[in-house]
Amino acid sequence: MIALSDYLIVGAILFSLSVAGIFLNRKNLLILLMCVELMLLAVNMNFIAFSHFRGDLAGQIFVFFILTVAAAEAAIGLAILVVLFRNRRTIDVEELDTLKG
Amino acid sequence: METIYLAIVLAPLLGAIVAGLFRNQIGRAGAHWAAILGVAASCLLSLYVLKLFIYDGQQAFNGSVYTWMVSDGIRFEIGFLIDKLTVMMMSVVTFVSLMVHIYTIGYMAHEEGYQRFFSYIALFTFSMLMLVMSNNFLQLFFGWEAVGLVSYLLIGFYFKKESAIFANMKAFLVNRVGDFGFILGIAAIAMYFNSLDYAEVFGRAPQLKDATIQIWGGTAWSLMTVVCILLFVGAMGKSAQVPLHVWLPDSMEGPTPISALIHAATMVTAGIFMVARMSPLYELSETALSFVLIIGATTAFFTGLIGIVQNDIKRVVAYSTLSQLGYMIAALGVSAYAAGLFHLMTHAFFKALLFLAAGSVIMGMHHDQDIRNMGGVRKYMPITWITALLGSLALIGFPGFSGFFSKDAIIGAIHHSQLFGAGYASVLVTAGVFVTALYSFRMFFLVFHGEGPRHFESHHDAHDEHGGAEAQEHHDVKDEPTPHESPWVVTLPLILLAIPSVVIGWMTIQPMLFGDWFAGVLTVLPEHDALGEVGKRYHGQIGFIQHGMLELPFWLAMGGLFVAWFIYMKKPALALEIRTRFDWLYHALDMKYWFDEVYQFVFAKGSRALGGMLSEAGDRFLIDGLIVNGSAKVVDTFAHRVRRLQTGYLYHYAIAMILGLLLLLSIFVIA
Amino acid sequence: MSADWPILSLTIWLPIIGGMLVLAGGDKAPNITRWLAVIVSVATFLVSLPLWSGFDPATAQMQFVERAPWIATFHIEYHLGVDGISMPLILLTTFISILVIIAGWEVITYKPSQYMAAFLVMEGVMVGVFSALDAMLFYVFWEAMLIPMFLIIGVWGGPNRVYATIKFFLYTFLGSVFMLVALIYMYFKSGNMEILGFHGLKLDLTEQILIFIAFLLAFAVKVPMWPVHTWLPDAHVEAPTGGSVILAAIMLKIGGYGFLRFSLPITPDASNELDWLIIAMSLIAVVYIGFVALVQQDMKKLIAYSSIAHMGFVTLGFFIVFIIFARTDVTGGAVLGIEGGMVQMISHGFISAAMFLCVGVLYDRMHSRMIKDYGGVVNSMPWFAAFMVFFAMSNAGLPGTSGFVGEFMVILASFRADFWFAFLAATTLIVGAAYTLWMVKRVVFGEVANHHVAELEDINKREALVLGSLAIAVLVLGLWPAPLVEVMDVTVRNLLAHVAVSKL
Amino acid sequence: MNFDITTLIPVLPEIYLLTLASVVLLVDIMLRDDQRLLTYILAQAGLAAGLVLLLVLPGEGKTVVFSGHYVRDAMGDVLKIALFVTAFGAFLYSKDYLRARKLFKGEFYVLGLLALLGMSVMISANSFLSLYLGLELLALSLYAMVAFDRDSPAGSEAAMKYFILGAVASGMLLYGISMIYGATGSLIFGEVSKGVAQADRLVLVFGLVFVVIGLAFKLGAVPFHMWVPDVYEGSPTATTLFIGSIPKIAAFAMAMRLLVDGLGGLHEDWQGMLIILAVLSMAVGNVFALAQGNIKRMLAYSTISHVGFLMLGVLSGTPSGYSSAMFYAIVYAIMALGAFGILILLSREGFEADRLLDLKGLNQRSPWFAAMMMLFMFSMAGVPPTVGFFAKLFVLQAVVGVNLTWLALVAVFFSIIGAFYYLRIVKLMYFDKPDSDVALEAGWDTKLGLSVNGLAMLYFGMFPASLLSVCQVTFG
Amino acid sequence: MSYEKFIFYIFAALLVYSASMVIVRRNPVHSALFLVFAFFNSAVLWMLLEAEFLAITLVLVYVGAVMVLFLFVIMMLDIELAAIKAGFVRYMGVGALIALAMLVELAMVVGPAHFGLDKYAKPAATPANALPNTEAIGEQLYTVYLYPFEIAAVILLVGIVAAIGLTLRRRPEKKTQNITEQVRVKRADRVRLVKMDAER
Repeated sequence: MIALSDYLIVGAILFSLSVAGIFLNRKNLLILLMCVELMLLAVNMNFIAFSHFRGDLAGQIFVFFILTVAAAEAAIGLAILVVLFRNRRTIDVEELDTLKG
Repeated sequence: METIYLAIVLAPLLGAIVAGLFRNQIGRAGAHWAAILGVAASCLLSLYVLKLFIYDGQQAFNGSVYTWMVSDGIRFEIGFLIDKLTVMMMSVVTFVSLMVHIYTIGYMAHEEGYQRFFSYIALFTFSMLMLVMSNNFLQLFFGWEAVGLVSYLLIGFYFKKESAIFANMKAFLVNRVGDFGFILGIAAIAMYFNSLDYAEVFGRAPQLKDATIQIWGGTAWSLMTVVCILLFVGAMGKSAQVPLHVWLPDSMEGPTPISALIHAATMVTAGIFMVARMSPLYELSETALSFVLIIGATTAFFTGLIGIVQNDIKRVVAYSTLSQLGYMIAALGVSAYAAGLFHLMTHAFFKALLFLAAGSVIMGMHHDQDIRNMGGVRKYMPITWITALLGSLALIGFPGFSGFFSKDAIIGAIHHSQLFGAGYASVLVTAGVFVTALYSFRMFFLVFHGEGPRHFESHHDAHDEHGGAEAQEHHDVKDEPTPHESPWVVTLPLILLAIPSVVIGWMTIQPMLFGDWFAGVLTVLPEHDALGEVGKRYHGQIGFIQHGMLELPFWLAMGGLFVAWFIYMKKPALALEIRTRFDWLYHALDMKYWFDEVYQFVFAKGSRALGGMLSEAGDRFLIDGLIVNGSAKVVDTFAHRVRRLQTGYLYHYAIAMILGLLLLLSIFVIA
Repeated sequence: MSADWPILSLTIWLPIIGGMLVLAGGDKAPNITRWLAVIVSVATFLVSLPLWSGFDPATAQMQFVERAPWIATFHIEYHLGVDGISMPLILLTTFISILVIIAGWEVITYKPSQYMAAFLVMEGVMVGVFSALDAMLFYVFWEAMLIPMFLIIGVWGGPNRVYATIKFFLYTFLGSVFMLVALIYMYFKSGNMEILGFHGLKLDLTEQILIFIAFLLAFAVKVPMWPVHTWLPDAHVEAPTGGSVILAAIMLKIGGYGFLRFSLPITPDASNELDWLIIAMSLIAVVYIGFVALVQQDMKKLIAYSSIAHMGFVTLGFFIVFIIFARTDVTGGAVLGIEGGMVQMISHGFISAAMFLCVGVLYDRMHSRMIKDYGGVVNSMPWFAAFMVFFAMSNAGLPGTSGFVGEFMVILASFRADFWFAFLAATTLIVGAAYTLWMVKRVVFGEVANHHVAELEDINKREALVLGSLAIAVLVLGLWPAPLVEVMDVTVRNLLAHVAVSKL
Repeated sequence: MNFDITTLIPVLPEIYLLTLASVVLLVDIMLRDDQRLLTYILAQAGLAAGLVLLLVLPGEGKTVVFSGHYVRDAMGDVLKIALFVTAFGAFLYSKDYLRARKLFKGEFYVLGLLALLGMSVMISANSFLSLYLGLELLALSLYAMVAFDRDSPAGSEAAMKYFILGAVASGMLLYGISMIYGATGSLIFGEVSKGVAQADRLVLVFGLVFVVIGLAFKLGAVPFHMWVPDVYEGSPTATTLFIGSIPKIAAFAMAMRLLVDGLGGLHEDWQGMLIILAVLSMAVGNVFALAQGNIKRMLAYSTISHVGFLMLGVLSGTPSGYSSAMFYAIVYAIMALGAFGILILLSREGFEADRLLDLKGLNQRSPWFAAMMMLFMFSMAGVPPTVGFFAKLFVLQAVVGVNLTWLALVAVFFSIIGAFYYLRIVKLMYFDKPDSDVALEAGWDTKLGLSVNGLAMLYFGMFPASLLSVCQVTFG
Repeated sequence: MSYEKFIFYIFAALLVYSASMVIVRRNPVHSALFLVFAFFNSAVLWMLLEAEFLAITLVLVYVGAVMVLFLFVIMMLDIELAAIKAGFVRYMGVGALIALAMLVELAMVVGPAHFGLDKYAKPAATPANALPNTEAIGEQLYTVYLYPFEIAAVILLVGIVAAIGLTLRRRPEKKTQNITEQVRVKRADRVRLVKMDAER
């Protein structure tokens, strides 16, 4: 049978991939936003798996809220991206370094 | 009686305060009257007390005036011990002081700072009285330092003169070296006796005769030796004994009256007084006595030699003073305390006289002090001449004069002593008699006799020679072409001092040396009683003189006199010849055995170099530079370096977070 | 004994509130500001006088005690009181503060209200330090002192003031924070912040040593002891005259006071263990610093270094007690050492204040502190020269002035501990005289060095008042120290009796 | 399930805030640009009224409503009051700044109020879910506020960084929550803490690490602090003011709810983690701050170091530690508010005063403001008699109380380094000559606000018990 | 291999593949599409976990709305694709290492040792009479989770306010005619007569 650990490992892989994506990507902010979505997907996977194996609905409901929040988050993130692009004419991560030190 | 004692002390103080603080209100005359009245009152009262002691059998007084402080069970008192020793000192001090006060009116008549001067010397009288009248070590130290302070102020009286303000600092610092030992000695006494009161300390001293103190490692030193030597270091400073003698010649930068009062008659003898006072302690340590003896004898002879080559009239007298102080100290070393004190007294009179006479000559010479510029002054200044002659005779110990008695007693005592170093001392002090006569009459002849005064013939040469302490050069030679006798305020003290210089020895040798004047005041153990040996052959003044005239010292003195006459009067060219022949000796004497140079190099330069090194290498470089600013700099540089870690790149920020996560996971989950 | 009036609180808060008033008054009418400041300081001094007159020297108990809860949950209290050790220091504070205010009268033209206010506030805070019996209250006052001093040096100081004041602040801060941790530690041991409670606290040797080191850091910096002294010359040189005076006369004493109030009674065994360290540092201060002072070119720096050397006597006097205890062949001496240190603190308060004021008098006229710019000052300023020489002499420890008393007592006491301690300490007689008199020689005596010196005006009445009152204080204390020693005697004995008992 | 209207009473603050935000939003839409002041007045009046509401709202002990998602307790009440007060101050100080640079828009207040609501939700959260939602509500509002000056490249850059990192951090938080949920089977704190005892310890600690990271990010603890300086610097000062002060209160509440209410059983573990984070924060914060020339950035690093201190209180794990941390959080919020308040006054007339040098000679330009700024700086440095000292003292006391004296020593050591850069500001204000003689302009309201704010540093410094007892009551 | 297992591995593999593609593809459009694919795959896995409602929602909300938004923004922003992803490889090694380390640490905990079937047995099959997943969620959402639900609503409001506030601009340079004003114009609005002194 498929064990809980299988799902969690899938979640862990997704999580690691998304993290890798965030620091490997040096050019495109959009990809970063997508990685964030991927990370949330990994988390959701965990919640749903737990929810299923524990027979408790709370996890699923948490996921519902995560999805909601993620949607709002995406909206704001993209809005900021747009503002940034308007100001800087770029969404290159490597050029996002005027604030430092 | 207590009131009288207090009055004796406070009258000069009052005079000093009035003359000092209200100098502008009372004017010059007011100032000298205030000071003189104060000192005169003190002098008269002292003489009255002396009379009481001599004729009325007055008992010694030992009482406290007030409690300075009580700490840790030790009472620190201010109080008086008036016994015959004290009374003798009081009388001498106040009398000489009074003379000097009067003399000053004439000597300082045209000087700036007239009131200041009177204030200082009155203050000095007060301090000196406090010193001699003390009944404890604390007050002794008070007076000790206070006379040092006034000495400092007076040497630097001409504060515009670089040499004067150098000399006063030097004097103070060298004295401080002595005080350094002195205070350690006091500390030792406080430690072992738990008291600073003379009576208590002396009373318990015999119990601690064999006490030891550990100073270095496990070696046990005799406590009494340590204490006495430490105290004597103080005396060496104050009484200008080798090697701490270097300040006294320089102190001649001060006005002549104070040279007479402070640097000849009174203050410099404080060391002798102190050692005599401490005789119950010194008697317990032969080592210390030997030390004292050797130092004293060394000073007596070798500083006298220097006096022969000096050309500054005051310096000659100053070296003579050093030499005579050496005699006194040497006397103390052989436990002939009475002889030391006796010489102290006679010396106070004749040396004050000589200084004042020298001052009178200096006035006459318009403040030229170089004896080579003098000569033939006798005809212009007869009173000065005669008094100076009397003083000089007293100094060389011409039979019948006061100096004869005291000096012979000392030489005799040393001769009879069994102490370690007595032989060495005996030779030196005997030879010293010749030296004394030589330099005294060299000066006397050069100043008063022969051609001259040369100053008024070629005064321009006067300034290029060494020791030319040209105090006031504002005079114009052409206005007053010849020397002149000094006014009566100057000559009167000369005369008044000449009298005791001649007769005091005759009058007092009996009670002071061989009588019971000092009974109960000075302690001499039988085995040390060298003076007693002398006393065995004492049969009245006449007999003493007769006996003295058969002894070597007398002939040496006469020889010195003759040689002086021969070289400086008869064959002046001989002087130059001798000088060239014994050039190395002359050079050594002229350079005063290079003490000043060595001190200057080792202590003055050395300590400044050390200070500079500690300041630069220690404070600035090591502590401030390396540790304080260094650490600040390191932090700052570090901060500026590491801030670059905040690169501004998102992915680096993310990596930091991931690494943080991995770190925490590794520590708390995996491990 | 409890006084009817909260005298200590008044002495603390009167100047602080007065300072606030002065500050609020602003600089529009500077003379009113100055008068107000003087009135406040004089009033404070008067208020503090009953501390002396009403003091009972026969008891070692705290007197004039005031006690109120402050931070009740942590048992931190507003607890004030004085004993024979702190009372003289409080009076010294209130006395010197008046002089400082007067000394800054016409010299300070830039924002005088802030200047006066800073000094008044500092006065109150310093009194607070001396009278606090709650460790936290003590610490608050202790640190609060830094702020006004920081500003005084920084705002009214010399050209290098920023470096100096930041160095001063950080040095002191560095020292004190570790003390804070030690206090907190002891709080948990004893359950409250009572200093007197700490005295009786049982601590094992390791604890004691650590606490001792924490205290040492704090107090050694403040005193300052070699090698953490280098802030002092800088701070002194850059500070305005008043700042130097307060710094030397009072702030340094707080370090010494701390040793007596904290280090010795709280960690007697650690003090015993580590007394060699303190003694070594003290003796180095006396000798090393003496030589360093000798070569200073700047008068204030020279006096600053001399302060360090003199404070070396204080710490020496405090820490020889254990060696004296340990010696079987010596009776007494410990009391002498501690009382000597105390007298030295008070006396140094007067003398260093006077010396800095003297330099201030010159600086106000010439705007230079360098010795080489002077020479022959006596010719144009005879009265000033008289004061200067007098204070220099007292600085050199001349008997009859207060400078002698403390040094004398400490030398006597240290002789009982070890000959060489006394030997090294006594070198100050020579070295101290050397650097002081050499400075006097170069500054006061000699030919008039230049036309600036020739044009100097002698001290005015205000300056004469300030210097004169200090001179009187120095003389009185030098000629009759008995009353001062008397008030502290019982307290010191009690302290020693406590210190002599091991806590282990 | 019956619904009782009285269960809403504890939630009134949140309801009120939401209503206020909505009203402000609606009213603002109908206003012309020149009437915008009305929005401001409305928001401020609303906050004031809300404060009154909080003060009069009855409440004893602990009330849990909404099926365990919401808790009302004394800590929450106090923190919310602090929240309202600081928010009032933040709006007050930033008004003139916003007007001067044409940012005076209703959205600022709406977003601000919604952020406030988010914080309020966090403070009262009693489940992972409501905590997460409150956190997101706060975070999203802040992202928008950072980018609020749409024409500022720095602002949008800061917002972007903040957003990405924030999203990653909440992803991690969620991952941790999922683990804890998996281990204990509940989202409600009370039940979680019961479940901790039976659950797999390793899994719990594993989850805890992620949760702590989420928390550390919000607090700005090293190494999860990288956003802080960039965001502080890049944001318009009005936003920096807001972010720099108020959310610390919420972050503290988050720490308390998560670590104490929820995972109190894992105290040993999170204590260790917090020690590492605290030490790193104090070190990095203080050292980096030294090298800054931009005052906003400097204050950002200073915040990081303060967070280190705050965590010391939490990690001690005792009631007195919690109350000291709470004291610290509140005091810090007020301090930072004041410091930024002075800063915001400096940057007027079209130039952004964010360099340290802009403070030069402030004492000559405006002595009163300089004095206030000095109070803030000394308070931040922890010098008595300012309240900042007591904040540090209580925290140190808590740490020493649990035998972590070495930690206290480390803390004070770094605070010495910290003192230097605060002093530098005082130095600039007092010891240096100003470049211009123009006094700072401020309306009476700002002036009054800053004065009260500054003197509060002193008042609470002299009478810390007044505030401390409030904090202590909440932890019994 | 059971049917369920087969499905799980297939879709899990696809999920991981598409997720990797999201981060390695150069073209953001491709990434977005792979992300969509990943969502589909995980929806399938969620189905396996009997979370039908969420699986559907994921597809509807994410694929339908959020990803479209992404694509929209990608199109809207004029991005030069050429430079994108240059330098990616350079950091690949370190990045992969860190990611791998992390995966290992995660896997050590979430692996079978703690979450195997022995620890968490397969839950019993849902009884037939139980509420359907969607209904169950719905019921809980409006009762037990009422408070979070409201908050979530506010979050959406913030999303709206923020997005509008950040991106909506009234462009001052935009030129439009106002007919009414043009009609109402008077002479005085356009011409002004000014009297001036003659030039000297």
